[in-house]
Amino acid sequence: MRMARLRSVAIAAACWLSAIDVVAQDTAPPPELPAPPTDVEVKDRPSDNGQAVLISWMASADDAPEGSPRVLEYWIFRRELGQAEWGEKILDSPAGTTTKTDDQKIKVGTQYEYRIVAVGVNEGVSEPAELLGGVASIRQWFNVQKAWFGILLVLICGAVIYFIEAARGGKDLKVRKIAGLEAVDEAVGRATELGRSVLFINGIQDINDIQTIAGLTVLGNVARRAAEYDATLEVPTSRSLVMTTARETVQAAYLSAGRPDAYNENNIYYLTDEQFGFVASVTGRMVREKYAACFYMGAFYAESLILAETGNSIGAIQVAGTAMPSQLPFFVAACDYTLIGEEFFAASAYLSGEPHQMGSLKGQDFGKVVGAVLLLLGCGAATLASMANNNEAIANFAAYIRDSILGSKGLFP
Amino acid sequence: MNNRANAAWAIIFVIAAIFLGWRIATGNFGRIYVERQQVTVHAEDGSVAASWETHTKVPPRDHLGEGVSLSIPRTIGLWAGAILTLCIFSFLYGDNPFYKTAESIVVGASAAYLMVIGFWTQIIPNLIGNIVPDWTRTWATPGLDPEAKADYVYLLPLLLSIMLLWRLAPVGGWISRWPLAFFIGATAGFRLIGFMEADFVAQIRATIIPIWVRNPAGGVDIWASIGALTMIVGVISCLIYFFFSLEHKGLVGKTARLGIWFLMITFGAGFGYTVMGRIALLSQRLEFLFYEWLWLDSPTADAVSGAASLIMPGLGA
Amino acid sequence: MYEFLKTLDRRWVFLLMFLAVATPILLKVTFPEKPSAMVMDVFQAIEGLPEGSKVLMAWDFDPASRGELEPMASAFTRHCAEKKLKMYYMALWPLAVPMIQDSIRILEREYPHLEYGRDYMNLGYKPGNEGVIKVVITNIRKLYTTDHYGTGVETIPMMSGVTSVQAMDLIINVSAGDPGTKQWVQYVATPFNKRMVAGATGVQAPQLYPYIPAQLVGILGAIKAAAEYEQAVIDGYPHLAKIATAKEGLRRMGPQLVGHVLVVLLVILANVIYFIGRRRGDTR
Amino acid sequence: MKRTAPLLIAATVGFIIIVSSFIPYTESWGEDSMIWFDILAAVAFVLGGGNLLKMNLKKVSDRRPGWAYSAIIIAAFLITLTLGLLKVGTHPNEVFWNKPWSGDYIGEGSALWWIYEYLIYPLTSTMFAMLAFYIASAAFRAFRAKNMEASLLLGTAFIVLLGRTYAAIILTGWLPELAHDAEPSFFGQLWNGLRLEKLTETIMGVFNLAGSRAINIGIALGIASTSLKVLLGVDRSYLGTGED
Repeated sequence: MRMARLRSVAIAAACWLSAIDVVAQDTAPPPELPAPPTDVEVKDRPSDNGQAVLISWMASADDAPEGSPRVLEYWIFRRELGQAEWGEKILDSPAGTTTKTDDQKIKVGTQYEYRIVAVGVNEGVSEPAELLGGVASIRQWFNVQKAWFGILLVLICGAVIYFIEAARGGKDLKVRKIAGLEAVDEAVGRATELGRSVLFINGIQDINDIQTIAGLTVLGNVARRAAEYDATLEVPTSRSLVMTTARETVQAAYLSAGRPDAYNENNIYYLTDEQFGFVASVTGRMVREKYAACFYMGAFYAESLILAETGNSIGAIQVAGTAMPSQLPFFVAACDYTLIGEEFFAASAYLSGEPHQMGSLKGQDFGKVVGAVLLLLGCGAATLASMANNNEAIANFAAYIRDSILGSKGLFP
Repeated sequence: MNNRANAAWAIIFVIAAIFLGWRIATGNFGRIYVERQQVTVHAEDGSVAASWETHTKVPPRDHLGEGVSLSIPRTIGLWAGAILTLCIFSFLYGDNPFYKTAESIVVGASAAYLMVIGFWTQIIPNLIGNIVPDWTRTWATPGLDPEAKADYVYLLPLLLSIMLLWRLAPVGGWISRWPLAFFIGATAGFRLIGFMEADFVAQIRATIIPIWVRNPAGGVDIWASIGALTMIVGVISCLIYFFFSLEHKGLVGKTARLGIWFLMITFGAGFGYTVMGRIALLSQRLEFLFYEWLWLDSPTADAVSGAASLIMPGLGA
Repeated sequence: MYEFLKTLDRRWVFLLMFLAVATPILLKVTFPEKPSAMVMDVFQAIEGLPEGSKVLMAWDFDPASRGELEPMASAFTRHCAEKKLKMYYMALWPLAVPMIQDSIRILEREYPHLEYGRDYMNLGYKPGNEGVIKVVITNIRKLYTTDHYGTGVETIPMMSGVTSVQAMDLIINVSAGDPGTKQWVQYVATPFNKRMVAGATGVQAPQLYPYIPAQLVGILGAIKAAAEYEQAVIDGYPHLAKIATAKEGLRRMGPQLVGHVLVVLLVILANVIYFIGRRRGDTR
Repeated sequence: MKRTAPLLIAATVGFIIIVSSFIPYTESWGEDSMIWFDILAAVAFVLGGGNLLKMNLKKVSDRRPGWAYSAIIIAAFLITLTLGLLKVGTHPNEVFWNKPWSGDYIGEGSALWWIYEYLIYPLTSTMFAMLAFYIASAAFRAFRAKNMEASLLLGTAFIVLLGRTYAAIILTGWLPELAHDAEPSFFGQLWNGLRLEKLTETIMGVFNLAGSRAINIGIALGIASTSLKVLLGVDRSYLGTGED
């Protein structure tokens, strides 16, 4: 990393003014000039593709609310090493806040020189502070700030993969029961008894949302049950890509249940991408068709309560699963069973019927253990540091957990 | 629903109808006035190159102003909007043909509307505009950066789009799985990093606080300390509730139960906050009906607000 | 009575709700507000900026949430205009553009001395959701070659030196969902340590609390906070008290109170019925 | 080919993007793929619109019950589409006045603007506003103190509902407020904390914060492991599970 530091270089004010194209009028008295900024520092912005340098300086002595003449802003100029002219200002920064900024309009590897002036009332420009000798940005190939994040990621993803492989290898993974999953069978069964249809809504997000994909897995399972019980399954979607994918999933489920003949493509249809247009149509259908069971599995927004309350008014069994925290209260209040956040993803593994999918749940648990350990260690150290009147060693340990392991200070701060 | 209830509803609807009728018979309402403005574009030599009229909505009280006139299309629109609003609200009483009509209009119009938006904001500027920028600049997006060069990388999303639409063809629908796989893979990678960084690591980091909280004077702030402890206990117990490897029995069961309590308080808070938002939405809709359509924001409204201070003394009106 | 209430048709509840909201609107009931600590944090984040600071006004809501969020957007706009900050409006929702235009209309009418392109500008909408955020935080000109009206950004004075959103001194986001505050926090405020305040709907607000204070300076949650913030701005700049539209949130608090009280009463009533039923051994 | 190729594509793209987030040089890849997806999503409207038309045309031609409403859908769809794609009623951009297609497709006064302002907006925002009614009926129906969990949910909602309006001042405004003091007394803080608006702040800042954080952490792990399953081909529900 290159760094250079230079004193401010005084240049005759008159020649300076003409250089940046500010013409003082003959009639007005020349403005009083503020004191210049000092200590210009320019260095490469770390962990980037070399597209920027960080510029910082010490504020002008007049940069204070009671300063006279008041400094309004700083102007920054740049030239390539070896050029004579400074040209137009490239950046400006208001006075009184920060005395740093970054220049992002540079070519990687090129050497630049910088000049900063304080600007007062009537564009009175101070003497400049300069950084001469050249600074260049550097392209880094690995973002060292993220090293710890990478380690955590490898650990947790590694655990998921390890447990999936272990389950494939025949290891029996014990996973607790998830309340609400039995309700899936029960609901489909009841629809068959009543001779009414089942409604499945796969959220209102597009196919590239992970919740939509988790919902599709649940849909596959519901469809298999519906095929076995010979119940009609209806899937309105608000995205055409979800419609095409849901058709494949449901068709495959009917096939695996041995009832390919019962599959009807027209029961999986697109309405409109517009959120409330979609809801208006679905609630209308709910009241008319009087579904016996309603499933809401995926990403939901404000429509959650409209759907759940309408479903309730027609007396349907309702099972919901979503990872949208803001909608969980309504599903919890209005549905018979709700899969809360992480449980929803767990359910999609649970219902897939493939034991090795359960490995992912164990991997998630490992992640929670890692999180809880870091949390307890960090809180413990922070508390001790506070009790021991900021004992340096303990405070450093707490800071390392917070700012390096969980922050962006890298392995060796 | 019994007969008495039906009679009660009938009375309510009749009162509403009489009120509307009275409004129509006596009041001025439900009109939109616009102000005309002439837009004139001058060519370089100063001559008029083009000119057209634009209209801006003005409040009804300014309807006598210079250049202000009644806008027939917007007045029709206002009535259509108001009637459709009532059609949707009618669903609260029960399904009916008015609601079904409104529902059909919103499904058809919104599906097409989003298609149009997609065409003018995505397909033209981002797809076509990147592949043949010179051509798009000649008609649709003249403001596009004049230095923009054709970016043939965008032939790839074009190809993917064609593969996707292949599904409409009678054979080879499976080809559409390729673009889908591309995007599902990309977003899975994208989301994995994004969520782990902002919602896992950053959230644990934010929870690391001392349980021993000092106040500015250097002493121990007992209530803040209790708050910090409660918060950390809450996070840990909720995490244990979500733990799948252990049955909820014994100590684990008890902690998980505590976790559920925290979750329930969270949901209660969410519910309370949301009530607030939903009522604001309804207020806004009713303001549309009352003020913009029925023009109830007239001197009569001031007379009533005097009465309000009788109903709620001391609260101000 | 008990039997009637136990089997109460929900239409009666709907009617009560209608009356609870409609009556205060027609009677124009308002209440005094006292800004809470969180609202004052947000107020101070803007108040503390020196004149000429750059503020990104990211409006990510559509007309459907106007009722809750427009008072916030307007109050933010007025506050920034009073402080003479440079305002850069942008939108990630296609339907947020009219919302920006509403804010700009306030500037045109009430602050005619402010000049488009020097004191405020409208970057407009770009499709791409959070993708847009990820691009503008490193390079704003890759997506925004022109402003909303088709003027090249190179010719706009206040864009000089602004190469990315990192040049902003504060980010103000008013959002009704995704993409919105969460994405701005995930992709801008967290990785680039940018100061940010947000206006959120009541639904979103509880989910944003975990990001305070490290990732967000503060939030305005729902119409109540909007009303308090309006009050804070009016306290700071008393001449605004004369402008009716500067008190939109305060006005909406009337229906809020009655609506909330109704919901509370309904919950109490429901529980009374439930407990009477339980005592009578009614298992239904 | 039909199933293996998509799995390979998803895995390759996904892992490249994960690794690229650690390499500054490849920072923009993820964004580019998002921009591409948005283009594709716009193209997908054609797929959806086509399906909507097909279904409703069939309903009309079969004269199935409610076919008249299908006819309304078709009419609304086609009218909006035509007016919007042809930019009916828009003015050209003032700077590029000689390019008639340069105008804002939804500028004030255009046909599409009218449809939005007077049909789509009132309909969708009214649908949204219906939530105020549903929330009231949910409160009446579902919030019963059947057990500890339900009571907590209900009690919290109660406090927050009151604490976020003027009702808080009416009910608990008499409790002494905290004096500005560097070391406030234990009871001074307690009384101040029991004011409904302060209690709401505590619920939001302590209990809701804890619950939301844990939910967020759980969801992050759930999304990470589901993403990983998709990339590894363990979860292939998006491909259908059949042979095809």
